[in-house]
Parts: sequence; structure tokens; C-alpha cells
Amino acid sequence: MTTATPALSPRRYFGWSTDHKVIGVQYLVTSFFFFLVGGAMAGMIRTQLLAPDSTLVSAEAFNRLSTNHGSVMLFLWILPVLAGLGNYLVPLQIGARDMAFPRLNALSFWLLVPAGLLMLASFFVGAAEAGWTAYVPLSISGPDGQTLWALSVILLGTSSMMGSINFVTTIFTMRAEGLTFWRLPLFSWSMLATSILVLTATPVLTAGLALIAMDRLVGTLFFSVPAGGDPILWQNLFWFYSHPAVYIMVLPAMGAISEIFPVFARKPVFGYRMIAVSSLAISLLGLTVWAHHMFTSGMDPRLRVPYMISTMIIAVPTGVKIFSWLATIWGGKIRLDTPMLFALGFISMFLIGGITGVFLAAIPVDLHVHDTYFVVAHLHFVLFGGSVSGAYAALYYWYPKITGRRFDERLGKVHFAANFIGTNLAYLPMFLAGLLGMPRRVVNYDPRFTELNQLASLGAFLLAVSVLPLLYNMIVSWVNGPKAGDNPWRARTLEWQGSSPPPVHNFDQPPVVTEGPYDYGEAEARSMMPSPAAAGD
Amino acid sequence: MKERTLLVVVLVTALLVVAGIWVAQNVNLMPAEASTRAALVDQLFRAMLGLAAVIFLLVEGLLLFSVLRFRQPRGDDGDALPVHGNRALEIVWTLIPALIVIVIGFYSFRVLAASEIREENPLVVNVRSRQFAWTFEYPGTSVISSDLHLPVGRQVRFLITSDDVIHSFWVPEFRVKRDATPGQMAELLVTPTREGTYPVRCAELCGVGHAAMGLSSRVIVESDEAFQAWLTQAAALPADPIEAGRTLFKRYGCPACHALADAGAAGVVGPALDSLADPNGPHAHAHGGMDIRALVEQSVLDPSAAIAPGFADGLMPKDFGTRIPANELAILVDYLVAQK
Amino acid sequence: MTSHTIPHADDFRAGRELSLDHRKLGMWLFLASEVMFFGGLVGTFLHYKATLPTPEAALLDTVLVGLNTFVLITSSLMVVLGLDAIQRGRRRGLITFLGLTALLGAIFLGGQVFEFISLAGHGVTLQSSVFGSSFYTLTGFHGLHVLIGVIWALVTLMKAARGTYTAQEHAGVEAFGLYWHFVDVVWIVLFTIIYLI
Amino acid sequence: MTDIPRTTHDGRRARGYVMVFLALAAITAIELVLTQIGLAASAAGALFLILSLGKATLVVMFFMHLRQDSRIYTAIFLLPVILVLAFSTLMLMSAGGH
Repeated sequence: MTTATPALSPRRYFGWSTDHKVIGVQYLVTSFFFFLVGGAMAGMIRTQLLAPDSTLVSAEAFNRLSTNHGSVMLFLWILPVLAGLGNYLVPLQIGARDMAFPRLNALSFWLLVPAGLLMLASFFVGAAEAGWTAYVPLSISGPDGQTLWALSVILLGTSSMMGSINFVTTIFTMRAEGLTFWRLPLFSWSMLATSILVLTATPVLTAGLALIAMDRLVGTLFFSVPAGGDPILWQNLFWFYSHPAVYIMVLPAMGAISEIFPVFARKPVFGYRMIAVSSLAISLLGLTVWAHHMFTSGMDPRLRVPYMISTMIIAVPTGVKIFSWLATIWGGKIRLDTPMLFALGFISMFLIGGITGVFLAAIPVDLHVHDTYFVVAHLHFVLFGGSVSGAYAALYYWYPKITGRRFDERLGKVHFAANFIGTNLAYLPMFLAGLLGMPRRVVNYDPRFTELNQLASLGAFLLAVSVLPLLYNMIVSWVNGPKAGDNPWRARTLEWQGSSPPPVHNFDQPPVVTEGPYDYGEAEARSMMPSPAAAGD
Repeated sequence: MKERTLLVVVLVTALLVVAGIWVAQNVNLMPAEASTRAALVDQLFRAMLGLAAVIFLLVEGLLLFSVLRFRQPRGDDGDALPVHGNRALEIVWTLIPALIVIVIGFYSFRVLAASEIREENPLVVNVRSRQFAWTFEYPGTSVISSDLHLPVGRQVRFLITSDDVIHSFWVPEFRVKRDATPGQMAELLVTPTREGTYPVRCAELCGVGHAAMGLSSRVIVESDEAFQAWLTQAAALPADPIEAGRTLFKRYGCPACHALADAGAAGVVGPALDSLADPNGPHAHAHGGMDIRALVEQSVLDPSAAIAPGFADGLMPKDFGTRIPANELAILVDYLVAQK
Repeated sequence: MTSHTIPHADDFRAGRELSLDHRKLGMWLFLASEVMFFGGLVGTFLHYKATLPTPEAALLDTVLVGLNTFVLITSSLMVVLGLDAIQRGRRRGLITFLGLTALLGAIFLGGQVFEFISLAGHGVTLQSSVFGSSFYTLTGFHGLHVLIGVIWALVTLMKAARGTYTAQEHAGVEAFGLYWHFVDVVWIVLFTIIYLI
Repeated sequence: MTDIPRTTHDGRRARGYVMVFLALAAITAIELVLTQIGLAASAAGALFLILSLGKATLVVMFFMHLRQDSRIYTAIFLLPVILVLAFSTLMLMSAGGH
């Protein structure tokens, strides 16, 4: 049914290619490199925090490490890895030959490289040291690396926006015949919801960063307090993007979970429309809550309560998603392969992040725990326990599609076990440290928090080790893993109906879709037929 | 079959509620309660913890149960039943979380309002932060201290600001923090309820000394008598004028910017003040017919009037006029003028 | 550059069902992000206008800038007339109107540079005050967009001269038109919040 | 961009554009005159905002063809505009919490 794919040399991954599949893999590999860089920084931070008064790392070096650990992990790992997954899968899931603007797609990847180099180069001229939040006036007087950091984040924002223009246009104008919006796979739905957030929130951060860069380079007075500059203004500009950013970073991972659960439970996703609508609800609500990061700052006290309410409302669509996933696997025939394990891990760990998010939304509690290790634990449970576990699940699930090979199941399970234990061990103790009085971003701490920090560091080291089986598996299995066949998981979404890896133009004839993406258990239903010609076999 | 599932649901719900209540009453993760606000916040926190326990046990329990109960039977590659949705169930699990969130929101609002009630005649304390130290000033007295002393039971009205970057004044045992933003004065109301010594933390990254700043100052909540005693002792001056002058020189933070061997000060931001009165000493330029005592007093009250060559204007605080009572100013100026 | 897109039956069928053209949709999405970018700068300008009232604001010459606004509105008319011309197959008309658009754009930029020089003469510069910073940054970024628009107009003009656009296929002209009108709308908002209120 | 419904190829559309242009020019002229009269600040503020909203709507509806194009384009443009209005209002309101 599918033509033999011409042998493509791996060299295509190193040059300018407009094939969305090549660009997808370029995103995945590049972001993984930065994941290791960010992870190394985390390792140094946790080694320093093994003892309350350790002098292994100087205070200045520590501030630079924690600033860039945050920036690298958020802007150079999570955003690009999810963009890579979206790039590879959205055209395949909707039956298109490529993205709507292939050249723009290649450019949005190739902006990532200078941006990443700029951020790493900042270490040679004195790296940024005002936290990934770069609060003014501290970030105005910092070393030159802060300017490089700002330019790097502007480039990344531009790349992210270009990607979103591509995703929205592709999903709206290039869906295959019969693939209505209510038959769109949930991963593509999540990319659509994410792109709306990217396009509306990123430009405001770009404007803010431009102001910081001008204050540092040209001597404008936007954030000069003696001249009347207002530090709260920067916080508003920053958080207007940076809270939607955390939804940008979790929605695609949620989309991946919505794809994996039906396949490994052999059962249709429960409440497809409610999940799709929840993605949009989270996306739009996400734009109205940013100032819950500023309850303790000098924001207008009258505005605090409305932000508390809108933040708490977001727990409802998130709850709908989690309960829908539970209902999906209820009564299913669950196969605990690695993608399913990570998807289950996502739910159990993201839940802890989500619940503590409601604690942080409650103003009186937030006034105590804001900017403490309670927040550090919360953000790592939603971002590492959540997004990264989701990204891992997606990597394992679509690995046969991208490479045509099967990964080693045992190594996958080892990676899951180490990752699950490591995450809980690393971040649960931080909740307690935060409640008891340990502030955030400190190079030394009160001796009463020693044991909690040692536990956390132990967890972090386990996480560092847990990446090894993943790395080995991904590389070695691609070279000589067993052939996976075209649809090893017997999934029904369109991207699995062609050959694996798919031909350069994805589908020989434009596919015609005749029923939903998750119609498991229907006796006569065939998987989404890729094209009329194949209807006969 | 219907009754059995109903029974199971009721049983599980009862179990969860009991677990939630047990957690709310027995699990305490917070430090000591040392303010009226702390008591209120801890009640809210424990209630939310109980609710969180219920939700956590429910979801993780369902997850675990499903994984065990609905494992794929060996050799059965078929699909499960094609269940696409259940309108009633979806409505329930949208309304219940919405209800929970509304209750928590309302409860939080009431706790917030209750913790910001103004009592009359609060003790006003100025909290000044700079890179990398806290300074607490007691208006109406000349007391400036790096440790915060508070009488128990009396509401404190903190007026918090910063001289350079953003810091954040946080006392974990009081359960509250407020950012010290430069160029702004933030107000914070706290009523200490438990005597003891508690740490003062800095909760906003403010530079290389951020961690040190969070380990340097303490708040000492004590009885009113002890507090008054401390206040008078801190305000007291040694009898000997030179000794008193030296104490005031240190108390008002002059050593941070000025060097003066007599007071062991080594600041470099402002000019050294050794041999200030020597007409042909380093400060000869400024004399210009002015009486040296008038010049020194003017430089304290209005620093920009005469800037020593090689030093920048605008660095020395301009508010000493309001902060230093007249009698203390006289002692300080006499002390400086006495530097030969 | 490996272009592998073999001609395929119909990529954008789904778009036509929603009467959407993928190039126009891409342009509108880009303009949406531009609205947010200027939104950030406008928010900053308004915040400081409210918190730091300054006599420097009185130095602004509303009448001169009013004329400049008139120039930009006229250039918008030129663009739509140019588009109308190509839709009727009149390539010469398109070329003339694009030339006029670029000229008017340049005149607008000249007017702004003149205003900046006179303001700087009164001591209002990027570094002189928060008002100076926020005024020059907001109007500067807009001016930058006008400059990009003038260059884009000239590029479109050259392509028109080479016969790229016909009555049936003139997507490039429409994209440029959307961008130019957007820059005009941004100026209409800026003119009001900076000079009028 | 073949999705614009074709109206007859006569000068009617061009004349329509000129009419819109004249309206824009007129509003701008009115605004300039109003600045010279020196109205009370608050009244003038609201009036100018309405006038500029009118001008912007004219350009967007007629010059940018949002009137006859798909509602999706309008939604894509309106969402950011609403967000900017909300963000700007908040920036105007909160002059710091002290």
C-alpha cells in the first residue's frame, strides 16, 4: 500500500530542510542537548545544596547557575521539544503533506541555534544572574550576559511565534477530506490551543525584553527607579507571557497523554469534546491570571482577589481532563508499555503540581509560600513531573513512527522507574522546606533544612542517572533496534496509517477520513482509511 | 449489580472523607504560629490539605485500581468496550471541582480580609532593606537596629521599602511576606501573638548576598516591658559626648560610606572624615570662610550643598533632617568637628 | 535547498471550505502577534503617562503630527486603489499606486524625523526622562514598521513591474496591503494616546 | 488569495474606498480642531478614544476587507485587541499598590 521510502541520508538533518519531519527531528535532538546542559546545571546546584554552608559554588556562580538552569530548561528544552513533536506529528495527524509555510518552519528551527549559543555564550562575559524572571532593577545592573540572555529569549520567542503561525494555518487549511474539527486528534487540538497562547502572550514578553535591552544598552530609563521607573511594570509585562508560558509547556504534553491512553487501553478516549474544549478553556483562561505571581509585590491590593478567582477556575478544566483520562482507562485492556507508564506517571505527578497550584492561588497561603521552596517543588511537579514525563511518553510512543524501529522495552521501564522515584524524592522534600521557611534561590540555608535538602539532592542525582538509559535506548535502537512495522501499537489516528518512517510527502494520495480518531471497540470500524484506493484491501 | 456499585461508591467516599478529616486535623507542616494571621492561615492550609488528600487518594487510587483491575488479559489483543462518554458523569466532575474551588476561594477571601483588619494605635516600624541587610527604624525614637524587637499582642504596621533592588521581608512564623520595592512604600499589618525569636528571611533574589541576608536578622517578640526596656536602652547614649557621638555615627550608618579612624569606619563611597576641622587638611576647599561647625551640619542635612571633589552627588541620603532628632544632631556634629 | 513539494492535487481544500486563504490567514496571525507587541509598548506608555505626568508632553506639536497622520491615511488609500487596480488587471495602476504609497510612507518618516529633531532640541531624548524613553520607543518601533513597509512597497512594485501579479493571482499585494493598513491602524491608536488625550 | 467574492469590475469599489478615505480624513480634521478648542480633559479623552476607534474600525472593515471576509479573520484580530485593551486598562489603573 505504501511506496518504498527512498534511502534518505542522515546528512539531511544537518542542513536546511523544509521537510517538517526533518525539522521535527532537528528540534528534538537540539532540545535534548540543551536538556543535558540544563540538567548539568541542576546537578551543580543540588551538589552545592548538599550542605547548608558549602563553599563549593560561590554566591555569584550560584545565581548564574540557577538563572540559566531555569532559562535553558524552559526556553531551550521544553518549548522546542514540544514544538518538535508538534512539527513532526501535526501534518501527519491531519493528513497534510507538510506545514502550510515550510520555509518559515525551517527558519523557526534555525533561530533556535543562535539563540541557544547566545545563552551559553553569556557565561563567558558574566552570565545573567537575576533569575529566569530577570526582575528589575537587579537585571538592569547585571553583567553583560544579561543582555545576551535578553536577546536570546527574544530570538526564541520569535521562533516560537513563527511555529505557532504555521501550526494554526496548517490545522485550519490543510486538514484531509472528512477530517472535521470534531475528528481532529487531541494532540493537534492541544497544539492549536498552545499556538493561540504563544501568539497572544509571547509578543508582550518580547516588548518587555526590548525595554530591558534598551535600558542596558541605550540608557533609557524604563526601569530606572530614581527617574521614576516602576519595577512592577516589568513584573506585569513578564508574567503576562510567563504564566501562559507554563500552559504552553503543559498543553502539548496533555495532548500526548490523550493520544496514548486510548491506544494502550484499547478503548476510545472518554469525553473527546470535553477534553478538546478544556484545552481551549485553559488556553483562554491562562491569559487572565498572570498577576497571581505578584500577590506579595506592590500590585494594587484591590486586584488580588479577581486574579485568585480566575486562577482557581483553571483547576476545573484541568480536573475535567484528568477525570476523562481516568474514565478512558476504566474498563480498558491496559498494556503497561513504556509510553503508558510515563503517561500514568504524568497524571500522578502532575496532579500533585496541580493541587499545590490551588494552594498557591489562595492569597493568604501564597503570602507565606511565595518565592519559597514550596513554589520550586510546585513548578517542578508540573513542569518536570508533568511536561517532561509527557514529552518522554510522546518520545517513546512515536519513536517507532519516527525511526521505524522498536526501542528496548526493559531500558524504557528502567528509565521510568528511576525517573518516577527520582522526581518524587527530589521535589516532595522541597514542599516541606518551603513551608518551614526556606526561601528560593539561596546558595546557603538555615541548618534546620539540611536533611530535606540532602534528600532532594539525592533525588536529583537519581534523575541525572535516569537519563542514561533513555539516551542509550534512543540512539542505539535507532541504529540497530528491531524493525517496528508501520503501526506497532495498532493505533487508529491518521499518522499511524502510513508507513513508518513516513515517505517524504507523507501520503501517496490525499487521505479521506471516514470516522473518529479513537473508535476502538467498534466491531466493524476500520482504522481511519488513508485513501479511497486502499479501501479495497 | 447496581446496588453493589452504589455500596462501593458510598463506602469509598466515606473512607476518603474520613481520611481527609484525619489529615486536616493531624498533619501539621507549618512552623510555629506566632501571629494572629498565622493561626488563620494554618486553619485554611489544613482545610485545603484535607481536601487535597481526598482528591489525591481518589485519583491515585482510581489510577492504581484501573491499572491492576483492567490489565490486558494475556493473549487478548482485542479492543475494550467502545465507551465514548457519559454526559451525567462529565457534568458531575465539572461541577464538583467548581464547587470545591468556589468554597476555597470564599474561605481564602475571608481569611485575607480577617488578617488585614486595622487595629487602632499600631506600632509603626520602618523596614529598610538594601544589598544585603535589613534595618528596622522605630519612628519617634532614634533607634535603628538590624534585629527587629516587637511587643507581643500589639499590631505592628510595617512600612517597607528598599534602597536599591527588590527584596522581600518574610517572617515564616508570621506566615506573611511583602516585597520591598525601591521607590515605593509597602504597608504590612502583623499582630505577634507568641514570644520568641524567629528568623527574618529575604524572599526575593537580590544579588550575591541574597542568602546571607536571609540568615542575618532576627525578630524578637517579647513582653511589652522587655520591649520598652530594650527601646530605651537602644536609644540611650553614653554620657561622654565623644562616646555618644561615636555611637550616633555608627547608629545612623555613616560607616557604610565614610571612613573615620576614630570610629573604626572604612567606607569609601563618601569622603573620609578624619581631621575634618583641620583648615589646611583634606577639607580645606570647603571652608571658604564658613564656620566649620555650620559646614558639617549643612553637609549632614543637605549633602548636595557642598560635594567634596572626586565624589558623586546624590548618593548620601537626604532625609537625615527628619530622622535625626535635634539633640542627637548636635552631639554628632560636635563629635565630627572634634576630629583634628 | 531541497524542495520536495511535488505538485499535489489540493493541499488547501479544508481552508477553502472555511473560505480561508492560507497566506492571508498566516498574515492575520502575524498581525495578531504584532497587536500584542504594540500592546505591551502601549501599556508601558500609558502606565507612565498616568504615573509620571510631565510638562515635556506639552512640547509635542499636535498639528504637525496631525498632518503626518493625514499623510499615512492617504497612503492607505493608495494601497487599496492599487489592489483594486490589479484586481481589474491594470498592472500600471498598481505600480503607480505602490510608488505613491512608498513616497507617502517616506514623507511620514521624514515628518517623524523632523519632529524628533525638534523635540531633541528642547532636551527631550531617549535618555532624558521616562517620558522621553517611552515616547521615542513607542513612536520609534512604529517608525521602524513604516520603514519596513516602504521597503516592502518598493519590492512589491518591482515584482509588479516584472509582471508577477495578475488579476487572478496577486496574493503578495494583498499581504503587503494588510501589513500597511495594520501599521496605519497602529498609528491611529498611537496618535490618539500620545498626542490627543 | 482567491477567497474574496468577486464584485463586478467597475469603479464602484474604488469609489467606495475614496469615500472611506474621506471619512477618515474628516475625523482626523475634527480631532485636530478639537485639540485647538481645548476641551475639558476627561470629556476630550473619551471623545478622542471614540473617534480613533471609529477610524480604526473603518480601516479594518473596509481597507482590510474584514467586513466580507471569513469571521475567523475577525476573531483572530479581535482577541488580541481585547487583551490589549484589558492589559492597558490595568496598567493605567494600578499605579502601584501603596
